[in-house]
Amino acid sequence: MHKQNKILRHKLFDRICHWFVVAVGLVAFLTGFGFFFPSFQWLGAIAGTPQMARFVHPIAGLMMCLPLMLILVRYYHHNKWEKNDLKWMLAIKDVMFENEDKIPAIGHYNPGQKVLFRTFVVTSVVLTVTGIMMWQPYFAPYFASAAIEWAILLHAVCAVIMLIFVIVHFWMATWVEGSVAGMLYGSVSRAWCKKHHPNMLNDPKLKTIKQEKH
Amino acid sequence: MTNHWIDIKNSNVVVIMGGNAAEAHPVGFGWVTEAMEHNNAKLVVVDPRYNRSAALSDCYAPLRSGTDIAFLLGLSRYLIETKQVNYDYVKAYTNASYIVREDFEFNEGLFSGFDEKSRTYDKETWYYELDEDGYAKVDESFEHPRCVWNLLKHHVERYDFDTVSNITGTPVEDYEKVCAIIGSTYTHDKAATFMYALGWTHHTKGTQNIRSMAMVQLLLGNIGVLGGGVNALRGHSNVQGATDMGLLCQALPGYLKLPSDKDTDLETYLDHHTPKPLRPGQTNYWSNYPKFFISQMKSFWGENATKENSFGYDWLPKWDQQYDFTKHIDMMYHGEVNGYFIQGVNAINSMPNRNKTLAAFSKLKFMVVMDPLATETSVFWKKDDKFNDVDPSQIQTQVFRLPTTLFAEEEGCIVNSGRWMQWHWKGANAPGESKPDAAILSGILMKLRALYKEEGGVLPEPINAINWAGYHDSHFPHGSEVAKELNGIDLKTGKQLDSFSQLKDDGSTACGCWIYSGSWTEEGNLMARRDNSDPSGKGITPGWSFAWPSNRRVLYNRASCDVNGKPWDPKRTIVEWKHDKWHGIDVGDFNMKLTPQESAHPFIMQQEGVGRFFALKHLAEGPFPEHYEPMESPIGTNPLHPKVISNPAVRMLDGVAETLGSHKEYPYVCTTYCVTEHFNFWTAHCRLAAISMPETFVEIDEVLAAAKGINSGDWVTVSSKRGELQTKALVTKRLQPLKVHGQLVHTVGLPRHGGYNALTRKSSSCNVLTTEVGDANTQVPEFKAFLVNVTKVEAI
Amino acid sequence: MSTQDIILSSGTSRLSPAAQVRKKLSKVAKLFDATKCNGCKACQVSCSEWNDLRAPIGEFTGSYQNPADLSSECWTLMKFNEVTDEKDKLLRWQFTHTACMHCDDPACLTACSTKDAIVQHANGIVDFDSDKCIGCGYCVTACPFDVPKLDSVDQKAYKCTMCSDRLQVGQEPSCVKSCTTGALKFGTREDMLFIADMRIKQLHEKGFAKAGLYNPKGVGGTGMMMILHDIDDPQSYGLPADPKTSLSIKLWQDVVKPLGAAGIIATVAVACLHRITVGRNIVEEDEPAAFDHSHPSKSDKE
Amino acid sequence: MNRRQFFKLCASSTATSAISALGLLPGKAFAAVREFKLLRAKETRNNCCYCSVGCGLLMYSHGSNGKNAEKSIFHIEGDADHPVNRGSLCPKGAGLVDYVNSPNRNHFPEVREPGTNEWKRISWNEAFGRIARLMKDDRDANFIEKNSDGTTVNRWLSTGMMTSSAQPNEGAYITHKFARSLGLVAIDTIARN
Repeated sequence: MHKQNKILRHKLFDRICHWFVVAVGLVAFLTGFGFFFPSFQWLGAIAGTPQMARFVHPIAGLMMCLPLMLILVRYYHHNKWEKNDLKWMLAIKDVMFENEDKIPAIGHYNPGQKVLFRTFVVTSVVLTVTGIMMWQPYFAPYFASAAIEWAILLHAVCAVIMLIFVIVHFWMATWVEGSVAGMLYGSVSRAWCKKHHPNMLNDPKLKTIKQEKH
Repeated sequence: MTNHWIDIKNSNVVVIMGGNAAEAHPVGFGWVTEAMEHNNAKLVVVDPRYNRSAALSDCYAPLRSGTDIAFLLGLSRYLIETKQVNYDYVKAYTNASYIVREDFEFNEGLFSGFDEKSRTYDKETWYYELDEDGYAKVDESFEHPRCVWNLLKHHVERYDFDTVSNITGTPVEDYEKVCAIIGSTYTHDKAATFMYALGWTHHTKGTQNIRSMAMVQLLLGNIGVLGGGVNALRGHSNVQGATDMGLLCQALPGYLKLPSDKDTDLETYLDHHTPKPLRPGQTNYWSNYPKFFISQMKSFWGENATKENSFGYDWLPKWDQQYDFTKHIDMMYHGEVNGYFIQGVNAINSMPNRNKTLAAFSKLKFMVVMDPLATETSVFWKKDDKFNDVDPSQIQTQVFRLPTTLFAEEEGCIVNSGRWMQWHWKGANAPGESKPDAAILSGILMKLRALYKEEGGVLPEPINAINWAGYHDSHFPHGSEVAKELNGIDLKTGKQLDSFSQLKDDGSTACGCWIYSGSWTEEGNLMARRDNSDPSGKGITPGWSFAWPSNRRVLYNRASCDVNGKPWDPKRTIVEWKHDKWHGIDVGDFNMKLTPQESAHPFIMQQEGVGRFFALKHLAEGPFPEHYEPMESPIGTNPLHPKVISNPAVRMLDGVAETLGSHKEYPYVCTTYCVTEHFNFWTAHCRLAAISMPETFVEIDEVLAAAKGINSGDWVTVSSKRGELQTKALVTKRLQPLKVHGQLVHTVGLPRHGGYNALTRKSSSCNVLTTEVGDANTQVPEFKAFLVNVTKVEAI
Repeated sequence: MSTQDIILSSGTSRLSPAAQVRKKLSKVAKLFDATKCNGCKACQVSCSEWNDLRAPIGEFTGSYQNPADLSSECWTLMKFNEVTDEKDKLLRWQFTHTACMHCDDPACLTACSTKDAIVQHANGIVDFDSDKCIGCGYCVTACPFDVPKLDSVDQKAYKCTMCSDRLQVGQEPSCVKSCTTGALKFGTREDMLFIADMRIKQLHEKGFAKAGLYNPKGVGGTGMMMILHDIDDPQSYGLPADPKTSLSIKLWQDVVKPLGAAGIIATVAVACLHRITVGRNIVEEDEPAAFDHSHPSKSDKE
Repeated sequence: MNRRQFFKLCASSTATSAISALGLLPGKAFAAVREFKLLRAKETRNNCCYCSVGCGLLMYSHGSNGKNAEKSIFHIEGDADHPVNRGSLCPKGAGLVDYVNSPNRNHFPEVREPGTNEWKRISWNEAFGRIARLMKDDRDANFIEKNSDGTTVNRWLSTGMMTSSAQPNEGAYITHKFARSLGLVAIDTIARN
């Protein structure tokens, strides 16, 4: 394959963070999903025993949430709400059905991604806080039963919301081909940008890279 | 117990006083709840503390520790005054009508015959007026001014409600309630039972406490009937058996007496101890004393007991004074004792006055401790912080610690408070090289025999004569062999005896303990019987084990029916004269071949065959009980007779008076007790018990705690004239200050389970504080009413 | 134990109910009569003895109550309360036999995160399967009586089993057998209710006007019922006035779970449908751009 | 290995070893209901050693009662046939198994020599021999054959005995015979206390 100039979308550090979050998030999901739907307890078998799954889950959860929050801090500037965003949202149907000419131009992230961002902010914080409250045997004994009960409920609600948004994230990332590669290798093509995030090209800090291989 | 545990269910009123059945005898207390639920019985609890028995009571009355006699004499007065007396019973079966000698007197707290110098009574005047035949005179009309009834009435007259309340601190309204409930059982169809234990015996007048209650029971006609009785709950599992076996300094098995210096030969001895009847036609069962004694000597010495050597009478040691443990430890303290055997007792924690006991033990040349557990006693020479502050290098005592088996690892019979002789079996081998006590003592005895054979020495005859030949292994007499020996054997036929009525005084029968006769007959081991059927429904299970004497479950049961053999209450029939024959659900406590009229003296062990309001010469401090203050009195006076404050006849060893504190220095009454979770010092070695009550404490009422700034859990110092200890406080509503003789008296409660060599938290035992002054008759030390001070420990 | 003896099981959905063939077995119950209890702790000790539990030896903390609380090594505990009767100012020393209540509608089982870790047997006993327990502690927080406790070593939850091992061979629970005063009774729930009714009438006659049966409806009734001197004041015994499965647990189990499942399934379904119908989203212009050399390479290292 | 030890093992491996170590544990180690532990255990009847109510006990020990099994008691409960306790036991009785198996049981004859600070294990033979020696020396030196009036009294006051009130009657009778044959007067029991 020929060398080509690409546009830097994700820095190495962020990519490492992202894939780390994916990896431990997967562990947290597999070990935690069974708590909510006990019929799927077998998913936790990756930890060895259900007891080990219970032991691993809060650690994996914390290992997921902390880098995730770091990414979120680092990506905050990409996710400020902009003028066009509302128009884009209203044109969501066109987005989904690829009526490209009808989609308002957006920047580094589209409003859908910004919603995802906000959801992750909220859920990761809530999951961390409630998770610590219900963490046996280290922290739970310091909280009242009623508080822990509500924490369990909130934790579940947030976990489900996060899971749904992760599914959407996954769905979109795999649908919009080139996105996964972008997160893997950091760069996307100029055309990809033009199609999906045209305003990104207007960014004065835009960086391009030369790649040996695709 | 005159009755037995199950019989409590037949009671209408249960009085727990001088005991705490719910905590110290919880399963026995189960029969109280049974009576309450199924017999609508009322439970009355009288105790200085609102304890776990009181928690279920219908009526609780507090009293100041050591004032039970005033409480009970007041009750007697109330019964007599309100005519709540079972007159039929009193007339027929008590000595109320007997006439007392003219020179008998009671004045200002003293009975006639007191000798100030020796602090003893000349009891000559404490006797009946006898007629020319040597029988006591009676006045059935109760009119004679010196008949017991009138003396009694006069004696208790002083104990009116206010006087009693002034002494005991019991609020009058509570006292009246108690009196009314107990009084209700004077009718034939109701019975009250009294359950007592160490709360009455652990006093300088313990015997009189119990007598005062027995007098109430006689007034109410409650002895010898179902649901009634005088019921000592007793302490250790075989304390009844140990007493039956005469393990006391002046006793022989079967309540026979160890000869004293006055019993110069066999004939004199038998004469002294074989009583003459005081009324015509009395059974006077002790008239069989020679049969019991000679048979016992045949069991002791075997073939070596012959008529020629007075059946080995001279080999028995004779006593010149009472060598009970208090006396012997005092001798030890003064360097007069060299050796001491301690068998299954944690003496250093149990004896009164720990500091003196420790000093006494340190003067011994040798001590032999036989115990399954590593007790504090066996390591009395070892320093343990402030709990045992000694210097081992200064203690020259050789101490042997010999491991013994415990109940689960041996077979044999133990006797419960209902006199049931229950056989038990071995379930496991003991740890290590442990041996049963019998094997250890036999081992030592065999060594001694060998030494005497080799070297000669002082009087080896009894050591060689004592009958060990009957045991197939002289190093370990088996339980079954000894049990048969205790039952007795006809030496002519070689057959086991059926009953003590077969005993002879000519040396042709051998019997270790006459009251046990019938327990292992030719039929086999009756103690091992396990038929729990109760055909009468009254809780009498004749096929379960064997109850001495003669498998009799309720003692004095002749008193359950009238002179003509008709039961007082048909619902409470034990024995009954019907169709010219005795019938019954229990073995009659009388000769059942006699007619009712001939057998109408139910207390067959007494010379006059009746219950005694007037106790003759049997007790040290008087034929009637009288309220005396504890030796350490919180009020410092006796409101009844200020000149005679405490028990005048109490035995006071030299130097003990100086160890008694005054209420000015030590203002609070301290009482000691057991809690449900622990058994003396044993269960401190049991993990499950240690978990359920890990540490000892002192209970203090809220008023005193507030005055001293003490909160629950704070460390406090409790001190008496004899020592002090630190422990944690439990501030409780269950103790309350009592108004006594114009002042407020506080009681503090100290559980007696402290120890420092077990699984529970290290603590001092309560005998650091207690005094060795004891009951004038039994020498049981005062553990229940002594004076202390309490101070908060600011920093520990 | 046959699964047919289990009528409720944690972590199972309604679609796969536990076997219920033996649902007709009569339920059993323990009846604790506080008016007959003298706080002797026989139940407490025999529980530890039978179940081979040995809590650490603690210290005196100002009360007869030892250990201070239930734990994984103390499944039955006598609680001690000194109460002064308001009316006649009489002191009452109240003892509470504290152990699992064996609720008919057990909050612990509802809250349990793990399949079959908490079961209810056909006889009504709520039992923990320590093999399956993962130690999430949900039961610890959910129990309105504060009964289950996590073990500090193996991190699993433990509580009174009502001696299910004894019950299985036809014996009564160890605590009931040892009870000295008859304050604890054991039998079918019907019988226990009958006995309780008789006893309460007797207590009313004896002057305990407020005596009543503690068998809280909020948890569907309990397999351990209690006769109290004063049914209006269960708090004085350390018992909750109105125990029930908390709202949050109910929301979690009955609302969030189905909604969550629906949400997840719907999202996945929409995604799949979208993918099938809309197809790939490819940037076709990408290929020519491959020859764009206008921007020299730069390090992507930051 | 009992259940508790098993838990402890599980827990320690949780703490110390990797996931795989736990993965090796069998999936169905325990049934939901614990096995009834008394099936076929040797049952012996006895009576409680504490107070005088005399409750009936059932003691369960390891082994079939065969000659090669060292019986040791692992459970004690009330005897339901016993007319007094009808199966019930107080907390002390309910905890008897820990009393029998107390870590503070004595195992061997021991002696503490004068002035020293430790126990020394000795044989029974040595114990009997030394005690008999000490007794004989004291008895020969201090035995009183006649009192001042010339009456034969045959007493030995410089050694005494505090006797047990928990041993069976048979042991107590042997104790009595032992003591009186030697001339001991100062024997007492905790019956007074």
